[in-house]
Amino acid sequence: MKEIRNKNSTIISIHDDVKGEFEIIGQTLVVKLGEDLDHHNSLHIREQADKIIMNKNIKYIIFDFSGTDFMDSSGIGVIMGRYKKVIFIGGSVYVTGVSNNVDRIFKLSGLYKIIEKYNKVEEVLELIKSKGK
Amino acid sequence: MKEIRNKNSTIISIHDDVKGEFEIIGQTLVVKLGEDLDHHNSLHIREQADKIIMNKNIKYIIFDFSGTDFMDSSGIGVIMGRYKKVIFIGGSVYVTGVSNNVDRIFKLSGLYKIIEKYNKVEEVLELIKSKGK
Amino acid sequence: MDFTNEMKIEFDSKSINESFARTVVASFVAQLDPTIEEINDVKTAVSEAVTNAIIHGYNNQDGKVIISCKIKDREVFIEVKDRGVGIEDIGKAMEPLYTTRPEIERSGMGFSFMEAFMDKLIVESELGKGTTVKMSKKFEKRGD
Amino acid sequence: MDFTNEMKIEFDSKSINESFARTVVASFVAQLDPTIEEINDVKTAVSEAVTNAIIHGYNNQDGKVIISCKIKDREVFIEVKDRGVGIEDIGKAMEPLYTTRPEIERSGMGFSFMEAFMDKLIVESELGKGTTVKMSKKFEKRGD
Ligand SMILES: Nc1ncnc2c1ncn2[C@@H]1O[C@H](COP(=O)(O)OP(=O)(O)O)[C@@H](O)[C@H]1O
Ligand SMILES: Nc1ncnc2c1ncn2[C@@H]1O[C@H](COP(=O)(O)OP(=O)(O)O)[C@@H](O)[C@H]1O
Repeated sequence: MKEIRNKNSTIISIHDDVKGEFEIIGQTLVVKLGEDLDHHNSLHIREQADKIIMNKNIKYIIFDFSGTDFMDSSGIGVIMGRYKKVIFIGGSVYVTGVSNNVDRIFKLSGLYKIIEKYNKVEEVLELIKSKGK
Repeated sequence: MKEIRNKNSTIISIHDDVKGEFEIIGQTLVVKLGEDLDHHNSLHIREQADKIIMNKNIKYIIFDFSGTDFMDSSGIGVIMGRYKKVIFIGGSVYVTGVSNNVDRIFKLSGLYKIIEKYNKVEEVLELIKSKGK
Repeated sequence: MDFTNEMKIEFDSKSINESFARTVVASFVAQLDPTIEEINDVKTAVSEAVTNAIIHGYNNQDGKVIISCKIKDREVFIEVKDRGVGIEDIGKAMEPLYTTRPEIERSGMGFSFMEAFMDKLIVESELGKGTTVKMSKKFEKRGD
Repeated sequence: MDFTNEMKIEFDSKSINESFARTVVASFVAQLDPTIEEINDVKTAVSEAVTNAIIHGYNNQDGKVIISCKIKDREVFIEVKDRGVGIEDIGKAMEPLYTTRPEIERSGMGFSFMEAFMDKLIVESELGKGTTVKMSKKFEKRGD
């Protein structure tokens, strides 16, 4: 695990085995997912995300799928699980950069009823900023 | 099999299953190999190349590996076999666009003792032209 | 011509092999020159069945997962088998959103995804003996 | 930690499965995060052994080729097995440039390539029973 601190954000790279990155910007956690989001990869992402959500007082989560080709129902579990953690404090969960393949899975799962889809992480960050005002 | 006739050359695309292309320019046959040159793919290439060598009075052969990632000892067999067909009529065999991986196989096989390596097909075509004069 | 091709693979019940299993099946069915969507359908279905074998069948303990795959013309038949705990009530297990492991965030969508992405799905299971998931899918004819 | 992982695959003796076999082994050993060169070494060795099983072992007839692959820490053990005709004189067969099939343009370099690209090579064979090629290779430690 590596931690890099920038001016406005902290970037945490997880387990070598799992490609992915966590970035904390104020109360927002951006989870940049790796190529595959399956049961194997979801274990590390879940663990790491929950640590950050707890310790850094996270209210908004953006799952960025722009580098992701493959997701199965384990990915749905990861997103639903994090959703449950932030919804009670009035937070929200967003997904960005969703490929066709991942989009089909989201649609089938009904997940779009509780999370919002955007093209880019930046759009969501703007949106969250405007909410704060 | 598809055949496309241009002003100066004929391009023949082989078996759908095997990516590769044959181009005939005068007495030169350019074999543009597919991603893998293994036993499976070599069968079709051999067959097709020999038909062209016979019918079109081919003297020079250029095997272009610029699209090839993988080759095993079956590839050596294909090149040696074609070499034997043109050497008796004073022809030659060239390889171009050889990747590191394919280069190691050529070195190990000792093939560079009988064939020449160039970067680009065009270089070899120039060379052959200058020989003809 | 009646083209057939078969393979069978057995591997350790380890979550790191989930992506390996998908890749193996995907690269076997690649012979049919499928669309990206067809490949993804098969990968998702295999991933669900293999994950189930590892976490439900073997409860993350040691064991072997076996995949058989048969191509017949443009149809693919896939079996994913474990010799794990088995399923008590298959009908219930296959209900959408039903899961026995909500605490590890299973969504209960595994069987639904297999059904959605494949043409046919049959589940056979015996308590204490193990589970076999049989799936098939016919690929589109490719215009040449 | 003693990490191990095992898989075993059986497939039809068909030349279209040569690239499939390479891909399967390559994607299994990918767990060790090997260099491109290491992956290529393994792919070449597997390709040679599988091709030999198909054309020499089974003489291009029906049969099954079996690959077992075991990862132990950073070492890979690969077995390629056929139940074909077997080899009469293994010593001779392993000589560089020796081939019994020059007419189909075999170069006689298969075993030499397996030896060159892997650390260890053992060939076991019995006439009429079949041939097993055992190879192993230790991968470099990757600096993190
Ligand atoms: N291979 C298996 N062995 C034992 N039980 C299984 C197996 N596959 C599925 N099940 C049971 O069926 C239930 C539903 O499976 P599924 O629809 O894939 O959802 P999930 O995996 O999210 O729980 C599981 O929770 C489990 O109880
Ligand atoms: N699996 C096998 N079954 C039977 N004979 C084999 C097998 N593998 C190799 N041989 C024999 O060993 C010889 C040398 O093999 P190899 O070095 O791979 O060269 P090549 O495949 O080019 O002939 C082959 O020509 C064949 O007679």
